[in-house]
Amino acid sequence: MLGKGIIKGLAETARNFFGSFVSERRLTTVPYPDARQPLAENTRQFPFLVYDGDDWEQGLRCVACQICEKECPPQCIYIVKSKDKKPDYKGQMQFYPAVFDIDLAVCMSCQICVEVCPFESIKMDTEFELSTADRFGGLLFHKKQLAKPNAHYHRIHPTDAAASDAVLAAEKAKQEAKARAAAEAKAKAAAPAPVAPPPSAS
Amino acid sequence: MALASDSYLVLVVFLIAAVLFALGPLALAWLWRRRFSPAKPGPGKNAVYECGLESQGDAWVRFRSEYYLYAIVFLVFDVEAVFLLPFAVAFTGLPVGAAVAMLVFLLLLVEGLVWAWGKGVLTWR
Amino acid sequence: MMETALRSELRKQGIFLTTLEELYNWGRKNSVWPLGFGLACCAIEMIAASMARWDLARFGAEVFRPSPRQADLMVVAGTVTKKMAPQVVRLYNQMAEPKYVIAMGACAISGGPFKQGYNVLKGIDRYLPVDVHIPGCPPRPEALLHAFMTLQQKIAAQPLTGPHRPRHLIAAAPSEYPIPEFGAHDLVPPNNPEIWQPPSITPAA
Amino acid sequence: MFPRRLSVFILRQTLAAYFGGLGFYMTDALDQIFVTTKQFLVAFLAGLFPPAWQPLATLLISAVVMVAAIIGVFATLFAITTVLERKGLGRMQNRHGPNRVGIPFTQIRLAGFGQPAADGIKALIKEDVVPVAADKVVHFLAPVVMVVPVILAYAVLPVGRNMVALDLDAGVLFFFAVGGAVELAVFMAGWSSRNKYALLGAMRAIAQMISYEIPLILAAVPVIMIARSLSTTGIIAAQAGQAGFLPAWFVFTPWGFAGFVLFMIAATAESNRSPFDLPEGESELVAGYFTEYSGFKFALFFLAEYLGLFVISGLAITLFLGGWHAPFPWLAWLPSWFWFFVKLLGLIFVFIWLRGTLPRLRLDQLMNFAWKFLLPLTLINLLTVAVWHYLSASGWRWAVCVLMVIVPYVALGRGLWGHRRVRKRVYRYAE
Amino acid sequence: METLAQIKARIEAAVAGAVVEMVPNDSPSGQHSLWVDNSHAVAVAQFLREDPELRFDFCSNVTGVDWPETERTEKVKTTRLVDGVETSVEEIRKTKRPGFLEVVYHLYSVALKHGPLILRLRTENRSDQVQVPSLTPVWRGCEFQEREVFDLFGVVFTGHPDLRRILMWDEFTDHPMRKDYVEPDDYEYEPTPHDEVLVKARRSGRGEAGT
Amino acid sequence: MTLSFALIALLTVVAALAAMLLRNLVHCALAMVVAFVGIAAAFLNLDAQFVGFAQILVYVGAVTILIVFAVLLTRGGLAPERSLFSTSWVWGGGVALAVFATLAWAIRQSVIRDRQPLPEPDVTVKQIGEALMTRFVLPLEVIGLLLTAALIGAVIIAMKEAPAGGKREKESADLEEPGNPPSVMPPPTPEGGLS
Amino acid sequence: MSIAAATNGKRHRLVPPPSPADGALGELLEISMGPQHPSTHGVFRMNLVLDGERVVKLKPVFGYLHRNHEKIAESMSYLGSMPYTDRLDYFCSLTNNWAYALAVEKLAGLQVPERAEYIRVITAELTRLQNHACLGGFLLQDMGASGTPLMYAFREREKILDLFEALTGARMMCNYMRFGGCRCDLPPGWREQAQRLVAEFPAFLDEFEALLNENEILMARTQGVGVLPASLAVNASISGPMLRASGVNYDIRKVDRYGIYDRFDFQVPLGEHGDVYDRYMVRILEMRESLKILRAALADLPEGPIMDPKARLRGFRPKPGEAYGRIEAPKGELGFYLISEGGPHPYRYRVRPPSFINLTILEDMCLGQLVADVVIILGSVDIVLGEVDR
Repeated sequence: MLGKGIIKGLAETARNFFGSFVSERRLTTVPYPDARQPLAENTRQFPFLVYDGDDWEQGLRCVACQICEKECPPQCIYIVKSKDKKPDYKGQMQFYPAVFDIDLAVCMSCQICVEVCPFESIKMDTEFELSTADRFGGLLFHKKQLAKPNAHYHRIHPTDAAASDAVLAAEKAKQEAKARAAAEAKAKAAAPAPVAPPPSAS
Repeated sequence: MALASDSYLVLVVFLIAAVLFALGPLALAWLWRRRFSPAKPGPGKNAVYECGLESQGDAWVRFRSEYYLYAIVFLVFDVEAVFLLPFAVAFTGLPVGAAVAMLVFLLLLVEGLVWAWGKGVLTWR
Repeated sequence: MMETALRSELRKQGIFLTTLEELYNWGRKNSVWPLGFGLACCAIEMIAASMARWDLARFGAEVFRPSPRQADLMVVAGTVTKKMAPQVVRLYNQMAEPKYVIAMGACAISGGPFKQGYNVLKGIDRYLPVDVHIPGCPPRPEALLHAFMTLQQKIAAQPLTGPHRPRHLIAAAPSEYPIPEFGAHDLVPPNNPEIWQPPSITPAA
Repeated sequence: MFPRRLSVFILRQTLAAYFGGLGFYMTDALDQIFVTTKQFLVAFLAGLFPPAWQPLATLLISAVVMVAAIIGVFATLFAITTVLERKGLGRMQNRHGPNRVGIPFTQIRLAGFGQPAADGIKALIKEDVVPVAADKVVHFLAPVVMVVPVILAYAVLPVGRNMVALDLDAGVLFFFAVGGAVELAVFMAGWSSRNKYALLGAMRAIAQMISYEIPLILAAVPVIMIARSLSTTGIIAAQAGQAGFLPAWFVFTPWGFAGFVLFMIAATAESNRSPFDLPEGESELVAGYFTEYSGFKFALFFLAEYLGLFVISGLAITLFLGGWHAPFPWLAWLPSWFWFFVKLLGLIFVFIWLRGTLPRLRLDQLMNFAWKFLLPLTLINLLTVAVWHYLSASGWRWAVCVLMVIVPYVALGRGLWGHRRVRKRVYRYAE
Repeated sequence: METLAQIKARIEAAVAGAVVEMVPNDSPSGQHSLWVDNSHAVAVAQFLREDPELRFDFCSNVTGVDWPETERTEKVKTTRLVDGVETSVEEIRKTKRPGFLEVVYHLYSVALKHGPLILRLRTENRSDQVQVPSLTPVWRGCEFQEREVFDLFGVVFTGHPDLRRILMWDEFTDHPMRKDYVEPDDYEYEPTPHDEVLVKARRSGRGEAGT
Repeated sequence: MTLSFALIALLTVVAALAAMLLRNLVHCALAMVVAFVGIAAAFLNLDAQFVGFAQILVYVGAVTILIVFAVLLTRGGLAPERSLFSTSWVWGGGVALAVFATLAWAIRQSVIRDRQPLPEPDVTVKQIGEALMTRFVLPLEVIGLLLTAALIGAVIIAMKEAPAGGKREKESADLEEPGNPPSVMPPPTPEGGLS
Repeated sequence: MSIAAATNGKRHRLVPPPSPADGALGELLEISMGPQHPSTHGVFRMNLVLDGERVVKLKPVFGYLHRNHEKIAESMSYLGSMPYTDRLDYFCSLTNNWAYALAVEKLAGLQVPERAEYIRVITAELTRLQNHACLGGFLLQDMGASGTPLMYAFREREKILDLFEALTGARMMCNYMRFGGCRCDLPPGWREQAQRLVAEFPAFLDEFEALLNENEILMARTQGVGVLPASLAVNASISGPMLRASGVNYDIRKVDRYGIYDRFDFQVPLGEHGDVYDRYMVRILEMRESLKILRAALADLPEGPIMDPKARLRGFRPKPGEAYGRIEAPKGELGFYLISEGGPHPYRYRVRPPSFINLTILEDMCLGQLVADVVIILGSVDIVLGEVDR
């Protein structure tokens, strides 16, 4: 009770004070923006839409199934389904989102859209430097701003991206095998029978 | 004693300088406000701050007498210190008897302090 | 002759004004003291931003002033509920000019995940002019630092004179905003029409 | 670790200090450089006046020059200290502290030392809010009244050999007298704001300041008793030379050490520094007595607080740490003002260090600490110094006086918390 | 811990006149509960707390549940004598359950480390007879939670020492956790065309489509 | 009468008048501080350095604080609304006049008036100290006694007004419901079950 | 509806409050601390009536962060509420996740694979570490310690948050647990990183204790302040470290043995006096116990699946019924009470927030203390407004 504890405490702060000039452990500041802390691979910020190939509109994986819109807890995704269809990566004719908006001002970065998406199409980005003075102009992201190439996905989440590519490849292979089987069956059937109508796209 | 009064003149200069030093930036700030940044008082802005709420009741309430008590004790010891200072300056040249006299003087006050301590007056409630 | 003299005089004045303006903006942007208050989750990230790892102090902004009189920046960090909204507006009103607002996180911008709640204000911009929005729930501390630098850029670009000068230099512009009152079902009014109008809606294509 | 050239320089200067010669005159000139500059300046300016006015003009000009120098130097020190404090606290907390704000219009960061300039500009241009309910006149006067006595106190502070503005016979008394006016300013600020936090903060501040003023004065009395002078220069003169291998500073005596510690504790409380920063205790009273102040008035409070801190540290240096004296004769070639500011910065560092480490006391503990711990100890210290004086210099004197310091300290230290049984605890575990 | 039926028996034995009914729970959790009548609730609570074998001294959780009036249509198979022969006939039976508010207490024993015991109190209806006795005098821990139930559900606890709104402001008149509560119409104007948004926008007459 | 004295006197008198006439008690107290400072300045003007600074230390530093606290024991220093002039003024004025007349008479009668002004003595603090501890040692002890008595007296008065804290805690009443019986203590919990 | 007939009851109280009428000479000062106040840990508000600086009356005011979590959850899928639980006690999102998952698992009868249970324990104990460390920091901050302890605590917290981010992708709002398991498996190298952290953490605790535990000011400020006796603590449903600081041995990890806590060897530290110091110290000691659990769990972590194969992500509709699940969250007993009517949304969704209920006796603890004590008593309760107001 005679100041021993106080002196101990003073010694502790002194150790940190002098230590901060020599030891990394005692000077933990990351001098952002001059330097950045490397982000963990799993880091998630806001969703983006993956597209394959070079053309963002053609390659968009999203088929406007609207599951993410329904499951999104804060309801920040808005999708309008297209009237027409376009072929997807498997070559199947699919709907596509005529409008796909995400209001980043509402998004809670929970990743549930990614989990429920059956098409490996919506993923989480790691971009966080989005501060803006313009709430609607700067934070309401439209389809074009959301679309990012698969290469970007590979860059930020290599493990996940590889897994997701594998899933798609497997599905494509399955689809092709099915198509091949169907084609063979068709070929078999076509020999005696007249031409059958092509299989429906959806 | 011309010298002593001169030193008070220095004090006066210090006083004036100190006042100017305090008022100078305030005047500068006032000029800035006049020229560029108009003051915008308002009933909400100039209301008394109370953690974001409207202030209820007056702040100028009657305070407890404890503060007063401490002030008295302080006053007594302040006076004692005033007597102690000349004694201290003369201390080395004084006979032991004078030191004892001062000790008695101190002990008288200490006795008062101890008494007040014993009565629990020095315990802040 | 007259004209050139006048022009050079004007230029001198102009240079003086420009220097003054730059100095003014430099002083303002490098000494932004936030008001020490946090509302919800984002406040923790705000605290984290001022802690050792991110160290807001490097910008000279670690001086969290508890009293609004001495603060320059209000970081609305977290959900503004309807019960809290009048207090937030009053605190803003009681801050001395120049003052800035950062809406930190989804809740402060729009109500975020809680916007469906009956007691949640759907964005503080309904009552206060927001300078910078930071999306995220909660935004990373770096995002707050980024927003802080965005604010500094915004301050640096503000002219001292002329029609585009910031609000606090215009005598006619308001410095305080009406404080909503508690109604039987909702805040009255539910937004301040002076500064917030619902954006117009075009029907689906 | 030293650069070689520097060590060679130090060696040469030390030799010069010992063997006299040219080096001695050079160091002496350096030591007195400000004094001679001032004299030159005053003589030059006074020469502009008619001869009849010259004595008065000399006096006035010299006063003005001195006050300008004091304000200039210590205001700059204030600016630097704010950055140093923020950086120092940062370092204690494993971070950098301000390091980005440098020279305006350039990209030079200057390790963050441009920060006070930015803060100053910001404070100047900030709107001045005065609450409607406030007492406007007193509200305006309070920061001014706060600054004035603090600057007055510098008049008797010797910052170097021959460097004191006003060598008063009752210098220390003058110091304490003007110090008392600060309490008044705090009261004015808190009361006039008509804000509950401000008023509570002001009451706390006054209660604290009056309680610690007595120990502050009484801790200084032993020094006066031995130095036989109330004049600051006289006290410094009494600490010249060496006592054995230590300098003859009062801090290196038992009563002097106790007095120094007591004085520093009381000084910390007087200048409202942590752990005695109750009046502005953020976590309880928002910002204490200056809750309602904005703009430069608020900055003035800050300024006054720091200037007060410097001046009271300066007094502690004068009383206990030998003033501007160099610690050892072989270091005396460094100018006297250099030593004063080194000691001042050292004490400032101690204040920052304390602030970075300690939690705040509670009001009742604070008052108890002043009246039941500090005051008795300072009174006993008076007795100690008398004993020291009457005993002849010997090992016995040391032993007796050390005991007279330590025994009451331990007894009161235990007694202070005794009835509350405050101690480290041992915990049990279930199962 | 004893079974719920045993506890029920003990209560009925100890508190004269108490009506206790078991409310079964079909979920895998198997946490069944006891419905206690209002007039004996405090006595029952006191007994549960004091009884040396039960010692439910810790009222962990208090919550309200709103059960609006429901009409349930179910197909019930009944056997009926049709022409002297017992045949099973499906008939549609409509059960109308009057609405009520329910307060659920989860009790644990800290001393004996068992639980939970779930007590339910019910109001008579949802509009005028909405009182249940407060158990705050028995368990202090109920104080704020009962206030919350009062605030959000509108259950009035008789005997509560300080029954005021706790979460909403005092001027607020609704009880928002009730199932029929209508939120104030200040839904965020979504910048995107969206059915629901358009409906809301049109309804409030602001931000009308195309304007 | 020198210029400095005139200024100081003016300051003191004006401040004293303000202390008397201002409505707000705190303002009065602050005005009185100025008057105290004026008196101290008068001492300094007479080269009584020690007394001057002691005056500031004791009066500005301590007595004012005492007065301020006394004012705050009333409600925030707001003076009661009543007329500025009252009958007590007449009495007060009379007494003041009488005091002034007596002083004036005494000074006129005094021998000091007729003497040539002596060269002002150079009194150092040390001389004061020596005088205090030798010639005036008895008065010093009396003052000590007086101060102690004042301390004790003040404590007794204040203690009468504020009963000790211990007493207050024993008296009980529920705040919200004044008529409520004293608290219901929680039921005893056997310690065995708790640990 | 009238509440006229409502207030004639009595409460169990600690100390009868002193009457303002007698004894006090000063006038009572009504003062409001909060909602914007440096030490109310958010937007809490206390209406104080002061006699001098002594508290005569204290009324907590809630609801400044009432975000309608329960109402929103009742119109949300079961899964959709999971990220919202992160935002209840925003320091401890993973324990919130666990409590909710536990309640739903009880409701739907799901089993959790062993590996997932281990991961849950690891993340929960890491959460406890960072929560308690931050509490110590904030408590000292309230005591006026210029942020140094808080900075040290946050320095360690950042390391733990790095682990969380590497595992779940987010620093604070992890949204990690799922009904019947966890969302994703540990990334490579995570376990080693966690083991390193656990190995280094005692050094931080030692530093923290050296900085503070023997500090005379800290002891003088906290010992004997805000005393809460055991019997009242139990009666007022206090839970968590606060209850144990009063000397009551009740740790849900030991009592309910939920998850796999019965496999770990750890002790429950108990306080004796129930004051602020005990509450602070009990948490410090609990951190050391958590480290024990972490060491064992990280060493024994088995391989295997992390999700119950029966569990469904979408279209999750538990059978009608109700369940109450609770865990020992860092702040106390965190419970979720769910009623299902068989639909995709819970019919009733209720959170039993420990810090809200721990505030019940705030007034009792504060009466007769000084303003400065109120601040640290509140700090020692360890509240988070997201949970208090929900």
